[in-house]
Amino acid sequence: MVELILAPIAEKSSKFNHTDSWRILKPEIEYDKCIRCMICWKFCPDNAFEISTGSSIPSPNERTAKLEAPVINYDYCKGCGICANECPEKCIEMTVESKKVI
Amino acid sequence: MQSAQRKYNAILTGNDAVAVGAKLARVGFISAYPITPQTTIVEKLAEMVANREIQARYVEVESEHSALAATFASELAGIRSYTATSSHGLLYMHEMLHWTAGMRLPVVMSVVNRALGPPWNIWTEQTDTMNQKDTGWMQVYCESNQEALDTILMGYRIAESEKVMLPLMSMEDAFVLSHTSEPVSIPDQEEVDGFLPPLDLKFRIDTNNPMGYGSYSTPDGPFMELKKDMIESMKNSKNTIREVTRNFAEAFGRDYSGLIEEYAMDDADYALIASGTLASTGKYVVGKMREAGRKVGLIRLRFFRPFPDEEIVKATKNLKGVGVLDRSVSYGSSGSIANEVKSSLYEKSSIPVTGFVAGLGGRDVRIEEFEKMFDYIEKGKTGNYFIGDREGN
Amino acid sequence: MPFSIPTEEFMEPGHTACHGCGATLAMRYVLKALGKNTVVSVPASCWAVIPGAMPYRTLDVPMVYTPFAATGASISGLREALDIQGKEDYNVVGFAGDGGTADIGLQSLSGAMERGHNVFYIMYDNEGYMNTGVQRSGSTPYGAETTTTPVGKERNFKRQNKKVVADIMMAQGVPYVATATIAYPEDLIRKLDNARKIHGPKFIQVLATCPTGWYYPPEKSVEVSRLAVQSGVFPLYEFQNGVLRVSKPSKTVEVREYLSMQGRFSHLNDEDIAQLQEYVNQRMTMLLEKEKDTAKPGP
Amino acid sequence: MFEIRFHGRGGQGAVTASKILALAAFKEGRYVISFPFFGTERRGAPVTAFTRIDDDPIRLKTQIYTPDAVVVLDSYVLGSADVTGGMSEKSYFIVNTDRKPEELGRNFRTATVDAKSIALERKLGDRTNPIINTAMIGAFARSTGIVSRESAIEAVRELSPRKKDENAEAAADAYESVRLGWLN
Repeated sequence: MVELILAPIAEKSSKFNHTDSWRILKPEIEYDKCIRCMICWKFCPDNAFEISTGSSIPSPNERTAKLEAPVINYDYCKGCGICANECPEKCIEMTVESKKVI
Repeated sequence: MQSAQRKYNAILTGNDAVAVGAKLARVGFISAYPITPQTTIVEKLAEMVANREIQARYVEVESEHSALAATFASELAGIRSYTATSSHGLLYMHEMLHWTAGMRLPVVMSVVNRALGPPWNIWTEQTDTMNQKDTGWMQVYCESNQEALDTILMGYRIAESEKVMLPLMSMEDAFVLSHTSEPVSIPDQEEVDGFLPPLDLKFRIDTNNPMGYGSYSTPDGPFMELKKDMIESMKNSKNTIREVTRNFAEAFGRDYSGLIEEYAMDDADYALIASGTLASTGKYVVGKMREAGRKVGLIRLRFFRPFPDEEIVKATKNLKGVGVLDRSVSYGSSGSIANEVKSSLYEKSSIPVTGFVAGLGGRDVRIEEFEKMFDYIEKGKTGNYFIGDREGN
Repeated sequence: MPFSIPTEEFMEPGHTACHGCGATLAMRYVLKALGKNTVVSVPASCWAVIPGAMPYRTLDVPMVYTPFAATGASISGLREALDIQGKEDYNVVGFAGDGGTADIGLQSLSGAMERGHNVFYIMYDNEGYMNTGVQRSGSTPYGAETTTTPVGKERNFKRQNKKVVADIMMAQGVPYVATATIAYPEDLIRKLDNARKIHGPKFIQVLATCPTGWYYPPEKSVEVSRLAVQSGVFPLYEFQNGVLRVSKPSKTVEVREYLSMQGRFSHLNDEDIAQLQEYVNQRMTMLLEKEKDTAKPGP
Repeated sequence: MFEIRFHGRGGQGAVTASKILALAAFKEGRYVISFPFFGTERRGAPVTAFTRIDDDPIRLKTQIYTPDAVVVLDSYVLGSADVTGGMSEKSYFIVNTDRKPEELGRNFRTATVDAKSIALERKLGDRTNPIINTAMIGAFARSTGIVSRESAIEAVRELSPRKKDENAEAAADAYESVRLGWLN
């Protein structure tokens, strides 16, 4: 059997690399104010937003309840705060990361 | 009297022979930047592409760095790729040499050995490629136009071997080979196709299998292991080289005997180690000296990387003295080949080694100078000598 | 429909970009526009590090790492080699920073564009050598403090205006040239859609804001990027087959407002700011004149 | 081994002449090598080229220092000491000139041929740049007998990029008209 050579190739998806430990401030969405404009999702450099169609998420009204909602995957969110800064409804709050234990 | 016409079917310059070699290897991608004395190789290939004698893309880049960058990328996309350069052009490629080897891409490149300035000098010298000995490329120094052609064919097969996967550069001495016409046997395309199967790069770029090619590694990442694998592959390539040259001899009847070639070595007491066309002239001188009853021989170094240390030890075993001829300079040390030979012999042999540096900047190394070198070797003069300068050495 | 840009992602989470990285958003949008059948070539730059160390990759498309000066040449080789194999439908993209484009890679870029390969070249412009710790590049604007143009007693900030590579590409006659920023992803994606209709070289310079090197809080990345356009510091334009179209921002602000958000300009006095405002005005006038010129029917 | 050195000026075809001669000898089953001393010279500057012919494979790759024949394409280069360097009295000295061999002295086996007139007669080149290298091959063949008239003409025809017939005729003319000094 020929032993194949080792080439410097990276194959493993970075999704196996969690970056939650980078976070100092944690964004939290107040869903009852969220109009589902998805601007937070659009501007997230970390791809930490998932698009949820779950109906259990609180919503300001019936129209928005039918729309997809942004859900933060805290495994990846580094807490940069762009989402909170860009949110037109100001419904994302940057809170002090509570799980942090030093 | 032998008939040269029975053995050969064309008269070609070294550069034309190399271009024919690339054509027969069915290279699919060529990218190059002109530099004397390499230019006629790429001119010839451009002409072949223009006349559809070869199914290849030719990209006329704006620098040598780009020539090898484009070649590297094309090879990574799975196409057998080729480039050629010389001297300062090779130096300008230096970064890409490491990159191509590190990416384990079996590119074959022709290099016409030419001196480095200043002062500008277009004539032959091996300092340009000796400077690249640590880049992970195999290095072959050719002595004839036939070998220059054949080495392109053998080169791809060696480089593309799954046990090797390292690039290879094949050298011609500027003008003395590149622009010299000699009889050459051009093999049939079908025979070449039988010898050299198409490239099948296992990790070629494929959007269905997204990967990061090159990436980066921390000290704790696989960096050292990757380098170790290159070192091992380079070492193991010796077996592949021996095997491929043997297969080539079986297929085409021309035997290059592996990493070194021994000439008149059977009962020799003294020998000179040389490479390129100096080895060719050296053989002529050895022949004359043999006629005069002197028991001398010549070891022609074909491969400088991987370095044929075992072969050198074996070939010099029964000698009383050996000389090493370098057509290159390493400031503050001895000749590059001489250093490697001494290192190979260390603890394995007590034979005296004489180092010679000659023929810099294309200065002709004449018959009398070869005789002088053999005189030095026979007298057991160790150390390093500069031969053929105006101070009468 | 709340989604103004494609929802499909070709950049995975878990990468190692800085907080609020504009360059990362640029890649995310470019791949959304071009899709799965794309090969990206990246030289030494932030993006050579963003995917993470081996064994990680962060893109769902092949990404070729190349030496610093080699982006243009590498996409040339990739394009031709893929075409030979009948893979004309692959998008080949060079994705290089401003150092790798305006400085060390300019020769290779210019060659690739001149030869006319069917490729995209995206310059993500964070206005300095940010990966090596914020040094000045040819694309750093006048007035910026960097670690190689530090402000001490001498007020040694960058004294030269930004080398705008997109303008050079226009002058070279590249069939498609555009500028974009990460604040307007819809605009960037629309431009890439226009660009892909052209068989030939396409160059897009994307201003990629950098909180680390520009000294502003990371949450302001998109805001700063938006102000770059509104202040006229980074005009958006599209140059297609010899015709230039300059976007007029719906809202305009003074250059001072853009500068005041960033620590790298904090040492500038009123005179410096006035000088910059003047430069920005002149450049906008120049672009609008060129727009008028190119709109004329040809001979 | 027979060693030939060509002297001419850039643009006169000394390098091509060395190749044509190699081909002619190769056609007769001999081993050959031909090479220029390649300078950075431009058109008009002195040029040297070399051919070796042997019955055995040729390994010697130095320049030629003791030529068996020297072919001079341009009598203007005669003043240079390099031209006759290393020649012996047995060496052939084949010169393109309208002068008689004895006018060039009796140190070597000297032959002269008016290649310029031949070239102009065959409409090869013009008065300032007559193409004389093919005629010199004919003169060489007759003078030395190293290659036959037929091989020389065939090789000329093969390697002439244009006016193949005219070049072949020029070689034949020179073969006939070359004046062999040692026969006088």
